[in-house]
Amino acid sequence: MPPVSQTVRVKVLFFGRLKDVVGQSEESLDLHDASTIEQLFALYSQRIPELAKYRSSVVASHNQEFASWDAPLRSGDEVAFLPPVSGG
Amino acid sequence: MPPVSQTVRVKVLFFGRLKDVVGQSEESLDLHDASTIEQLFALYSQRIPELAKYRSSVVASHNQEFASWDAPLRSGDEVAFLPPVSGG
Amino acid sequence: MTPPLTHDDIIELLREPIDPLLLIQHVRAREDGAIVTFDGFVRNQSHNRPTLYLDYEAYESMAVSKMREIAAELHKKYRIHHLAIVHRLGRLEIGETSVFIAVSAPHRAAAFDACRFAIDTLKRTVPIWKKEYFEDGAVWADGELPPAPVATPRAEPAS
Amino acid sequence: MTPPLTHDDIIELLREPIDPLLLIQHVRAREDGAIVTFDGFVRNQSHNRPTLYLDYEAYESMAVSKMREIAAELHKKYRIHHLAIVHRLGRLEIGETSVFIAVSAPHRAAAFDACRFAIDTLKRTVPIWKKEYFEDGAVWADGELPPAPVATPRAEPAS
Repeated sequence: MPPVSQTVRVKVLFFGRLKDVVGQSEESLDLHDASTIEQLFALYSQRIPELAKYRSSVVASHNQEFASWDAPLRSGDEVAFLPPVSGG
Repeated sequence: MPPVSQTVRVKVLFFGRLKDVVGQSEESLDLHDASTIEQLFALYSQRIPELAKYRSSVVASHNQEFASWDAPLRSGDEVAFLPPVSGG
Repeated sequence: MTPPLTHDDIIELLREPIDPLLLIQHVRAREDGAIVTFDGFVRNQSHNRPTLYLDYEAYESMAVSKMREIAAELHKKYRIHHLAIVHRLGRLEIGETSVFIAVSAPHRAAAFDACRFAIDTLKRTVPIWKKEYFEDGAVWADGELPPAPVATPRAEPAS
Repeated sequence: MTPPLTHDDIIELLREPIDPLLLIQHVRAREDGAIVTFDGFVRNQSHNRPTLYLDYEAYESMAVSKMREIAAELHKKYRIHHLAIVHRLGRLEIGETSVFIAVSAPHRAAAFDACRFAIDTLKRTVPIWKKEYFEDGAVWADGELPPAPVATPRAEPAS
Protein backbone atom coordinates (compact mmCIF):
# COMPACT_ATOMS: atom_id res chain seq x y z
CA MET A 1 0.00 0.00 0.00
CA PRO A 2 1.35 3.49 -0.83
CA PRO A 3 1.64 5.90 2.16
CA VAL A 4 -1.51 7.91 2.73
CA SER A 5 -1.01 11.53 1.60
CA GLN A 6 -2.83 13.66 4.12
CA THR A 7 -3.80 17.30 3.54
CA VAL A 8 -3.25 19.59 6.49
CA ARG A 9 -5.03 22.95 6.46
CA VAL A 10 -3.29 25.65 8.52
CA LYS A 11 -3.83 29.36 9.01
CA VAL A 12 -0.64 31.37 8.51
CA LEU A 13 -0.09 34.93 9.76
CA PHE A 14 2.66 37.49 9.15
CA PHE A 15 3.26 40.63 11.20
CA GLY A 16 5.34 43.80 11.07
CA ARG A 17 8.02 43.89 8.39
CA LEU A 18 7.33 40.25 7.48
CA LYS A 19 3.83 41.23 6.43
CA ASP A 20 5.37 43.89 4.14
CA VAL A 21 7.81 41.35 2.64
CA VAL A 22 5.17 38.66 2.07
CA GLY A 23 2.63 41.21 0.86
CA GLN A 24 -0.22 39.78 2.90
CA SER A 25 -0.98 39.32 6.56
CA GLU A 26 -2.98 36.11 6.61
CA GLU A 27 -3.87 33.09 4.53
CA SER A 28 -5.22 29.58 4.81
CA LEU A 29 -2.95 26.99 3.30
CA ASP A 30 -3.38 23.31 2.42
CA LEU A 31 -0.14 21.53 3.11
CA HIS A 32 0.79 18.31 1.40
CA ASP A 33 4.49 17.99 2.09
CA ALA A 34 5.25 20.51 4.79
CA SER A 35 4.78 19.10 8.26
CA THR A 36 6.75 21.39 10.58
CA ILE A 37 6.90 25.16 11.10
CA GLU A 38 10.42 25.16 9.61
CA GLN A 39 9.14 23.51 6.43
CA LEU A 40 6.22 25.93 6.27
CA PHE A 41 8.64 28.89 6.42
CA ALA A 42 10.81 27.24 3.72
CA LEU A 43 7.76 26.97 1.51
CA TYR A 44 7.16 30.72 1.76
CA SER A 45 10.86 31.42 1.23
CA GLN A 46 10.72 29.55 -2.07
CA ARG A 47 7.80 31.70 -3.13
CA ILE A 48 9.39 34.95 -1.81
CA PRO A 49 13.20 34.56 -1.79
CA GLU A 50 13.71 37.79 0.22
CA LEU A 51 11.97 36.17 3.17
CA ALA A 52 14.86 33.71 3.71
CA LYS A 53 17.20 36.42 4.98
CA TYR A 54 14.85 37.16 7.90
CA ARG A 55 14.94 33.56 9.16
CA SER A 56 17.36 34.26 12.03
CA SER A 57 15.33 37.22 13.31
CA VAL A 58 11.93 35.56 13.26
CA VAL A 59 10.18 33.76 16.08
CA ALA A 60 7.28 31.44 15.33
CA SER A 61 4.09 30.92 17.26
CA HIS A 62 1.96 27.80 17.12
CA ASN A 63 -1.65 28.21 18.24
CA GLN A 64 -0.62 31.48 19.90
CA GLU A 65 2.26 30.07 21.92
CA PHE A 66 5.88 30.72 21.06
CA ALA A 67 7.04 27.49 19.44
CA SER A 68 10.14 25.69 18.27
CA TRP A 69 10.74 25.37 14.54
CA ASP A 70 10.41 21.60 14.62
CA ALA A 71 6.82 21.76 15.92
CA PRO A 72 4.63 19.36 13.87
CA LEU A 73 1.52 20.84 12.27
CA ARG A 74 -2.01 19.49 12.45
CA SER A 75 -5.13 20.52 10.61
CA GLY A 76 -6.70 23.61 12.12
CA ASP A 77 -3.45 24.92 13.56
CA GLU A 78 -2.61 28.63 13.52
CA VAL A 79 0.99 29.54 12.81
CA ALA A 80 2.37 33.07 12.94
CA PHE A 81 5.79 34.42 11.96
CA LEU A 82 6.80 37.27 14.25
CA PRO A 83 9.65 39.76 13.83
CA PRO A 84 11.29 41.23 16.96
CA VAL A 85 8.54 42.80 19.07
CA SER A 86 8.55 46.54 19.80
CA GLY A 87 5.53 47.27 21.97
CA GLY A 88 5.62 49.53 25.00
CA MET B 1 38.69 90.86 84.64
CA PRO B 2 35.97 88.21 85.13
CA PRO B 3 35.15 86.15 82.02
CA VAL B 4 32.44 87.79 79.94
CA SER B 5 29.13 85.96 80.39
CA GLN B 6 27.42 86.07 77.01
CA THR B 7 23.72 85.53 76.52
CA VAL B 8 22.83 83.45 73.51
CA ARG B 9 19.23 83.60 72.31
CA VAL B 10 18.10 80.49 70.42
CA LYS B 11 14.80 79.29 69.03
CA VAL B 12 13.97 75.73 70.11
CA LEU B 13 11.41 73.47 68.42
CA PHE B 14 9.93 70.09 69.35
CA PHE B 15 8.01 67.80 67.01
CA GLY B 16 5.92 64.64 67.14
CA ARG B 17 5.94 62.80 70.46
CA LEU B 18 8.62 65.14 71.82
CA LYS B 19 6.19 68.03 71.50
CA ASP B 20 3.68 66.02 73.55
CA VAL B 21 6.31 65.27 76.23
CA VAL B 22 7.57 68.84 76.48
CA GLY B 23 4.07 70.27 76.29
CA GLN B 24 4.96 72.95 73.75
CA SER B 25 6.24 73.06 70.21
CA GLU B 26 8.38 76.16 70.18
CA GLU B 27 10.08 78.67 72.45
CA SER B 28 12.79 81.30 72.44
CA LEU B 29 15.41 80.72 75.08
CA ASP B 30 18.23 82.85 76.49
CA LEU B 31 21.15 80.58 77.22
CA HIS B 32 23.81 81.53 79.75
CA ASP B 33 25.62 78.24 80.32
CA ALA B 34 24.46 75.92 77.58
CA SER B 35 26.62 76.24 74.50
CA THR B 36 26.02 73.03 72.53
CA ILE B 37 22.93 71.19 71.36
CA GLU B 38 23.71 68.41 73.84
CA GLN B 39 23.71 70.91 76.72
CA LEU B 40 20.49 72.47 75.47
CA PHE B 41 18.78 69.06 75.49
CA ALA B 42 20.14 68.40 78.99
CA LEU B 43 18.61 71.69 80.16
CA TYR B 44 15.16 70.55 78.97
CA SER B 45 15.70 67.10 80.50
CA GLN B 46 16.26 68.72 83.89
CA ARG B 47 13.02 70.60 83.51
CA ILE B 48 11.12 67.53 82.14
CA PRO B 49 12.81 64.35 83.42
CA GLU B 50 10.75 62.08 81.07
CA LEU B 51 12.50 63.69 78.09
CA ALA B 52 15.86 62.11 79.01
CA LYS B 53 14.71 58.62 78.06
CA TYR B 54 14.12 59.76 74.46
CA ARG B 55 17.71 60.95 74.03
CA SER B 56 18.85 57.92 72.00
CA SER B 57 15.93 58.17 69.58
CA VAL B 58 16.19 61.89 68.86
CA VAL B 59 18.04 63.59 66.07
CA ALA B 60 18.83 67.29 66.30
CA SER B 61 18.77 69.92 63.60
CA HIS B 62 20.72 73.16 63.67
CA ASN B 63 19.45 75.92 61.41
CA GLN B 64 17.42 73.29 59.54
CA GLU B 65 20.32 70.92 58.87
CA PHE B 66 20.77 67.63 60.69
CA ALA B 67 23.53 68.34 63.20
CA SER B 68 25.84 66.60 65.61
CA TRP B 69 25.16 66.99 69.34
CA ASP B 70 28.41 68.87 69.90
CA ALA B 71 27.40 71.69 67.54
CA PRO B 72 28.10 75.07 69.22
CA LEU B 73 25.20 77.52 69.41
CA ARG B 74 25.20 81.16 68.40
CA SER B 75 22.63 83.87 68.91
CA GLY B 76 19.83 83.62 66.40
CA ASP B 77 20.26 79.88 65.84
CA GLU B 78 17.28 77.59 65.41
CA VAL B 79 17.51 74.16 67.02
CA ALA B 80 14.91 71.42 66.63
CA PHE B 81 14.60 68.05 68.34
CA LEU B 82 13.17 65.47 65.98
CA PRO B 83 11.84 61.99 66.77
CA PRO B 84 12.10 59.27 64.10
CA VAL B 85 10.39 60.58 60.97
CA SER B 86 7.33 58.82 59.55
CA GLY B 87 6.31 60.72 56.44
CA GLY B 88 5.30 59.07 53.19
CA MET C 1 -3.00 28.71 27.26
CA THR C 2 -4.55 32.04 28.18
CA PRO C 3 -4.83 32.21 31.95
CA PRO C 4 -8.27 33.29 33.13
CA LEU C 5 -8.62 36.83 34.42
CA THR C 6 -8.49 36.85 38.17
CA HIS C 7 -7.96 39.42 40.91
CA ASP C 8 -10.26 41.88 39.15
CA ASP C 9 -7.41 43.03 36.89
CA ILE C 10 -7.82 45.14 33.74
CA ILE C 11 -5.77 43.66 30.90
CA GLU C 12 -6.58 45.02 27.45
CA LEU C 13 -5.73 46.40 24.04
CA LEU C 14 -7.44 49.65 23.13
CA ARG C 15 -7.87 51.66 19.93
CA GLU C 16 -8.95 54.81 21.81
CA PRO C 17 -6.87 57.06 24.09
CA ILE C 18 -5.97 55.45 27.41
CA ASP C 19 -7.52 57.02 30.52
CA PRO C 20 -4.88 56.71 33.30
CA LEU C 21 -7.16 58.10 36.02
CA LEU C 22 -9.75 55.39 35.40
CA LEU C 23 -7.09 52.69 35.70
CA ILE C 24 -5.61 54.20 38.86
CA GLN C 25 -9.08 54.36 40.44
CA HIS C 26 -9.64 50.75 39.45
CA VAL C 27 -6.56 49.40 41.23
CA ARG C 28 -6.99 51.62 44.31
CA ALA C 29 -8.24 49.74 47.39
CA ARG C 30 -8.68 50.60 51.08
CA GLU C 31 -6.41 47.74 52.14
CA ASP C 32 -3.49 49.11 50.14
CA GLY C 33 -1.03 51.88 50.76
CA ALA C 34 0.88 52.21 47.51
CA ILE C 35 0.28 52.48 43.78
CA VAL C 36 3.09 52.58 41.26
CA THR C 37 2.30 53.46 37.65
CA PHE C 38 4.26 53.37 34.43
CA ASP C 39 3.15 55.61 31.58
CA GLY C 40 4.92 55.04 28.25
CA PHE C 41 4.18 57.71 25.67
CA VAL C 42 5.29 58.78 22.21
CA ARG C 43 8.57 60.71 22.16
CA ASN C 44 9.07 63.48 19.60
CA GLN C 45 12.21 61.88 18.15
CA SER C 46 13.86 58.55 17.51
CA HIS C 47 17.64 58.27 17.06
CA ASN C 48 17.67 62.08 16.66
CA ARG C 49 15.18 62.09 13.78
CA PRO C 50 11.96 64.03 14.48
CA THR C 51 9.02 61.62 14.68
CA LEU C 52 5.71 62.55 13.05
CA TYR C 53 3.58 59.83 14.61
CA LEU C 54 3.59 56.10 15.36
CA ASP C 55 1.42 53.21 14.32
CA TYR C 56 1.07 50.16 16.58
CA GLU C 57 -0.19 46.78 15.42
CA ALA C 58 -0.55 43.55 17.35
CA TYR C 59 -1.26 39.86 16.99
CA GLU C 60 -4.24 40.78 19.10
CA SER C 61 -5.49 37.50 20.56
CA MET C 62 -1.98 36.31 21.37
CA ALA C 63 -0.98 39.72 22.76
CA VAL C 64 -3.87 39.69 25.23
CA SER C 65 -2.99 36.13 26.16
CA LYS C 66 0.65 37.10 26.85
CA MET C 67 -0.43 40.15 28.86
CA ARG C 68 -2.63 37.90 31.01
CA GLU C 69 0.32 35.58 31.52
CA ILE C 70 2.33 38.55 32.79
CA ALA C 71 -0.50 39.43 35.19
CA ALA C 72 -0.65 35.86 36.50
CA GLU C 73 3.11 35.81 37.01
CA LEU C 74 3.04 39.15 38.86
CA HIS C 75 0.45 37.83 41.31
CA LYS C 76 2.58 34.73 41.84
CA LYS C 77 5.89 36.59 42.31
CA TYR C 78 4.89 39.71 44.26
CA ARG C 79 2.59 40.62 47.14
CA ILE C 80 0.42 42.92 45.07
CA HIS C 81 -3.31 43.57 45.00
CA HIS C 82 -4.79 44.90 41.76
CA LEU C 83 -3.30 45.39 38.33
CA ALA C 84 -4.03 47.26 35.12
CA ILE C 85 -2.01 46.67 31.94
CA VAL C 86 -3.34 48.47 28.87
CA HIS C 87 -1.70 48.92 25.47
CA ARG C 88 -3.04 51.14 22.74
CA LEU C 89 -3.04 50.22 19.01
CA GLY C 90 -3.37 52.23 15.80
CA ARG C 91 -2.06 55.71 15.10
CA LEU C 92 -0.61 57.62 18.07
CA GLU C 93 0.52 61.24 18.07
CA ILE C 94 3.51 62.67 19.96
CA GLY C 95 2.86 62.70 23.70
CA GLU C 96 0.04 60.15 23.61
CA THR C 97 0.23 57.18 25.96
CA SER C 98 0.96 53.86 24.24
CA VAL C 99 1.12 51.71 27.37
CA PHE C 100 -0.08 52.25 30.93
CA ILE C 101 0.53 49.96 33.88
CA ALA C 102 -0.80 50.46 37.42
CA VAL C 103 -0.09 48.19 40.38
CA SER C 104 -1.50 48.51 43.89
CA ALA C 105 0.01 46.80 46.93
CA PRO C 106 0.03 47.07 50.69
CA HIS C 107 3.73 48.04 50.56
CA ARG C 108 5.70 50.01 48.02
CA ALA C 109 8.57 47.61 47.28
CA ALA C 110 6.24 45.00 45.75
CA ALA C 111 4.43 47.66 43.71
CA PHE C 112 7.71 49.01 42.27
CA ASP C 113 9.12 45.55 41.52
CA ALA C 114 5.91 44.30 39.91
CA CYS C 115 5.38 47.39 37.77
CA ARG C 116 8.91 47.24 36.44
CA PHE C 117 8.76 43.51 35.80
CA ALA C 118 5.49 44.05 33.92
CA ILE C 119 6.82 46.63 31.45
CA ASP C 120 10.16 44.84 30.98
CA THR C 121 8.37 41.55 30.23
CA LEU C 122 5.75 43.20 28.02
CA LYS C 123 8.45 44.74 25.84
CA ARG C 124 10.20 41.38 25.44
CA THR C 125 7.30 38.97 24.98
CA VAL C 126 4.06 40.61 23.85
CA PRO C 127 3.53 40.49 20.05
CA ILE C 128 3.07 44.19 19.35
CA TRP C 129 4.93 46.17 16.68
CA LYS C 130 5.59 49.85 16.25
CA LYS C 131 6.05 51.64 12.93
CA GLU C 132 7.71 55.04 13.16
CA TYR C 133 6.71 57.72 10.66
CA PHE C 134 9.25 60.41 9.73
CA GLU C 135 9.30 63.27 7.19
CA ASP C 136 11.04 61.04 4.67
CA GLY C 137 9.39 57.69 5.26
CA ALA C 138 8.46 55.04 7.78
CA VAL C 139 10.36 52.20 9.45
CA TRP C 140 9.47 49.33 11.74
CA ALA C 141 11.17 50.00 15.07
CA ASP C 142 13.99 47.74 16.19
CA GLY C 143 12.72 45.32 18.76
CA GLU C 144 13.51 42.27 20.81
CA LEU C 145 13.12 38.69 19.64
CA PRO C 146 10.93 36.91 22.23
CA PRO C 147 12.45 33.76 23.73
CA ALA C 148 10.97 30.59 22.23
CA PRO C 149 11.44 26.89 23.00
CA VAL C 150 14.33 25.39 21.03
CA ALA C 151 12.71 21.98 20.52
CA THR C 152 9.22 20.59 20.77
CA PRO C 153 8.64 18.02 23.53
CA ARG C 154 8.30 14.54 21.98
CA ALA C 155 4.95 13.16 23.08
CA GLU C 156 2.38 15.90 22.59
CA PRO C 157 -1.08 15.06 23.90
CA ALA C 158 -3.71 15.22 21.17
CA SER C 159 -5.73 18.39 21.56
CA MET D 1 21.41 74.96 52.56
CA THR D 2 18.21 74.76 50.58
CA PRO D 3 19.10 74.14 46.94
CA PRO D 4 17.30 76.48 44.56
CA LEU D 5 14.45 75.02 42.54
CA THR D 6 15.64 74.13 39.10
CA HIS D 7 14.43 72.00 36.21
CA ASP D 8 10.89 73.35 36.63
CA ASP D 9 10.17 70.82 39.40
CA ILE D 10 7.18 70.95 41.75
CA ILE D 11 8.30 70.36 45.34
CA GLU D 12 5.73 71.20 47.98
CA LEU D 13 3.74 70.57 51.14
CA LEU D 14 -0.01 70.88 50.78
CA ARG D 15 -2.94 71.08 53.18
CA GLU D 16 -5.50 70.30 50.48
CA PRO D 17 -6.05 67.04 48.56
CA ILE D 18 -3.27 66.25 46.10
CA ASP D 19 -4.23 66.30 42.40
CA PRO D 20 -2.15 63.54 40.72
CA LEU D 21 -3.31 64.41 37.20
CA LEU D 22 -2.03 67.97 37.52
CA LEU D 23 1.38 66.71 38.63
CA ILE D 24 1.56 64.10 35.85
CA GLN D 25 0.69 66.77 33.28
CA HIS D 26 3.37 69.01 34.75
CA VAL D 27 6.20 66.49 34.36
CA ARG D 28 5.06 65.30 30.92
CA ALA D 29 7.25 66.57 28.06
CA ARG D 30 7.49 65.86 24.33
CA GLU D 31 11.14 64.86 24.64
CA ASP D 32 10.33 62.08 27.12
CA GLY D 33 8.95 58.62 26.75
CA ALA D 34 8.30 57.47 30.30
CA ILE D 35 6.68 58.65 33.51
CA VAL D 36 6.79 56.63 36.71
CA THR D 37 4.60 57.69 39.63
CA PHE D 38 4.36 56.66 43.25
CA ASP D 39 1.10 57.28 45.09
CA GLY D 40 1.18 56.64 48.84
CA PHE D 41 -2.23 56.69 50.46
CA VAL D 42 -3.87 55.97 53.79
CA ARG D 43 -4.43 52.27 54.47
CA ASN D 44 -7.50 51.18 56.44
CA GLN D 45 -5.45 49.41 59.11
CA SER D 46 -2.13 49.51 60.91
CA HIS D 47 -0.71 46.38 62.57
CA ASN D 48 -4.17 44.83 62.18
CA ARG D 49 -5.97 47.61 64.06
CA PRO D 50 -8.59 49.49 62.01
CA THR D 51 -7.42 53.06 61.38
CA LEU D 52 -9.92 55.93 61.65
CA TYR D 53 -7.76 58.65 60.09
CA LEU D 54 -4.24 60.05 60.15
CA ASP D 55 -2.78 63.40 61.00
CA TYR D 56 0.50 64.53 59.42
CA GLU D 57 2.67 67.32 60.77
CA ALA D 58 6.01 68.61 59.52
CA TYR D 59 8.89 70.88 60.39
CA GLU D 60 7.71 72.67 57.29
CA SER D 61 10.60 74.86 56.21
CA MET D 62 13.15 72.11 56.82
CA ALA D 63 10.93 69.49 55.17
CA VAL D 64 10.70 71.54 51.97
CA SER D 65 14.44 72.08 52.10
CA LYS D 66 15.08 68.32 52.42
CA MET D 67 12.64 67.56 49.60
CA ARG D 68 14.53 70.00 47.37
CA GLU D 69 17.78 68.29 48.30
CA ILE D 70 16.25 64.99 47.16
CA ALA D 71 15.23 66.61 43.87
CA ALA D 72 18.74 67.99 43.33
CA GLU D 73 20.26 64.60 44.05
CA LEU D 74 17.88 62.85 41.64
CA HIS D 75 18.90 65.19 38.83
CA LYS D 76 22.55 64.51 39.62
CA LYS D 77 22.22 60.71 39.86
CA TYR D 78 19.72 59.88 37.11
CA ARG D 79 19.02 60.94 33.53
CA ILE D 80 15.57 62.29 34.29
CA HIS D 81 13.67 65.31 33.06
CA HIS D 82 10.95 66.74 35.32
CA LEU D 83 9.97 65.91 38.88
CA ALA D 84 7.06 66.43 41.24
CA ILE D 85 7.29 65.55 44.94
CA VAL D 86 4.27 66.59 46.99
CA HIS D 87 3.39 65.66 50.56
CA ARG D 88 0.10 66.47 52.24
CA LEU D 89 -0.23 67.62 55.86
CA GLY D 90 -3.13 67.71 58.32
CA ARG D 91 -5.96 65.23 58.70
CA LEU D 92 -6.21 62.53 56.02
CA GLU D 93 -9.01 60.00 55.62
CA ILE D 94 -8.65 56.36 54.54
CA GLY D 95 -7.73 56.14 50.84
CA GLU D 96 -6.48 59.74 50.56
CA THR D 97 -3.05 60.35 49.05
CA SER D 98 -0.41 61.46 51.56
CA VAL D 99 2.51 61.58 49.14
CA PHE D 100 2.73 61.69 45.35
CA ILE D 101 5.89 61.52 43.28
CA ALA D 102 6.09 61.75 39.48
CA VAL D 103 9.27 61.47 37.42
CA SER D 104 9.60 61.86 33.67
CA ALA D 105 12.58 60.63 31.67
CA PRO D 106 13.55 59.73 28.12
CA HIS D 107 13.94 56.08 29.21
CA ARG D 108 12.11 54.02 31.77
CA ALA D 109 15.00 52.67 33.87
CA ALA D 110 15.99 56.14 35.08
CA ALA D 111 12.37 57.03 35.86
CA PHE D 112 11.88 53.86 37.95
CA ASP D 113 15.19 54.23 39.80
CA ALA D 114 14.67 57.92 40.53
CA CYS D 115 11.06 57.53 41.72
CA ARG D 116 12.03 54.74 44.09
CA PHE D 117 15.07 56.59 45.39
CA ALA D 118 12.85 59.63 46.00
CA ILE D 119 10.27 57.88 48.17
CA ASP D 120 12.89 55.79 50.03
CA THR D 121 14.92 58.91 50.83
CA LEU D 122 11.87 60.97 51.73
CA LYS D 123 10.77 58.38 54.27
CA ARG D 124 14.22 58.37 55.87
CA THR D 125 15.18 62.03 55.87
CA VAL D 126 12.25 64.44 55.56
CA PRO D 127 10.98 65.75 58.94
CA ILE D 128 7.33 64.73 58.70
CA TRP D 129 5.41 62.80 61.36
CA LYS D 130 2.26 60.76 61.21
CA LYS D 131 -0.18 60.27 64.08
CA GLU D 132 -2.54 57.32 63.72
CA TYR D 133 -6.04 57.59 65.18
CA PHE D 134 -7.82 54.41 66.28
CA GLU D 135 -11.12 53.65 68.06
CA ASP D 136 -9.31 53.60 71.39
CA GLY D 137 -6.75 56.36 71.04
CA ALA D 138 -3.96 57.77 68.93
CA VAL D 139 -0.25 56.96 68.55
CA TRP D 140 2.67 58.50 66.74
CA ALA D 141 3.72 56.02 64.05
CA ASP D 142 7.06 54.27 64.36
CA GLY D 143 9.55 55.88 62.07
CA GLU D 144 13.17 56.06 61.05
CA LEU D 145 15.85 58.17 62.71
CA PRO D 146 17.46 60.30 59.98
CA PRO D 147 21.22 59.98 59.69
CA ALA D 148 23.04 62.96 61.26
CA PRO D 149 26.70 63.96 61.40
CA VAL D 150 28.45 62.47 64.45
CA ALA D 151 30.73 65.46 65.08
CA THR D 152 30.79 69.07 64.03
CA PRO D 153 33.70 70.11 61.79
CA ARG D 154 36.14 72.20 63.84
CA ALA D 155 36.56 75.51 62.04
CA GLU D 156 33.09 76.72 61.16
CA PRO D 157 33.02 79.83 59.00
CA ALA D 158 31.13 82.68 60.71
CA SER D 159 27.74 83.02 59.07
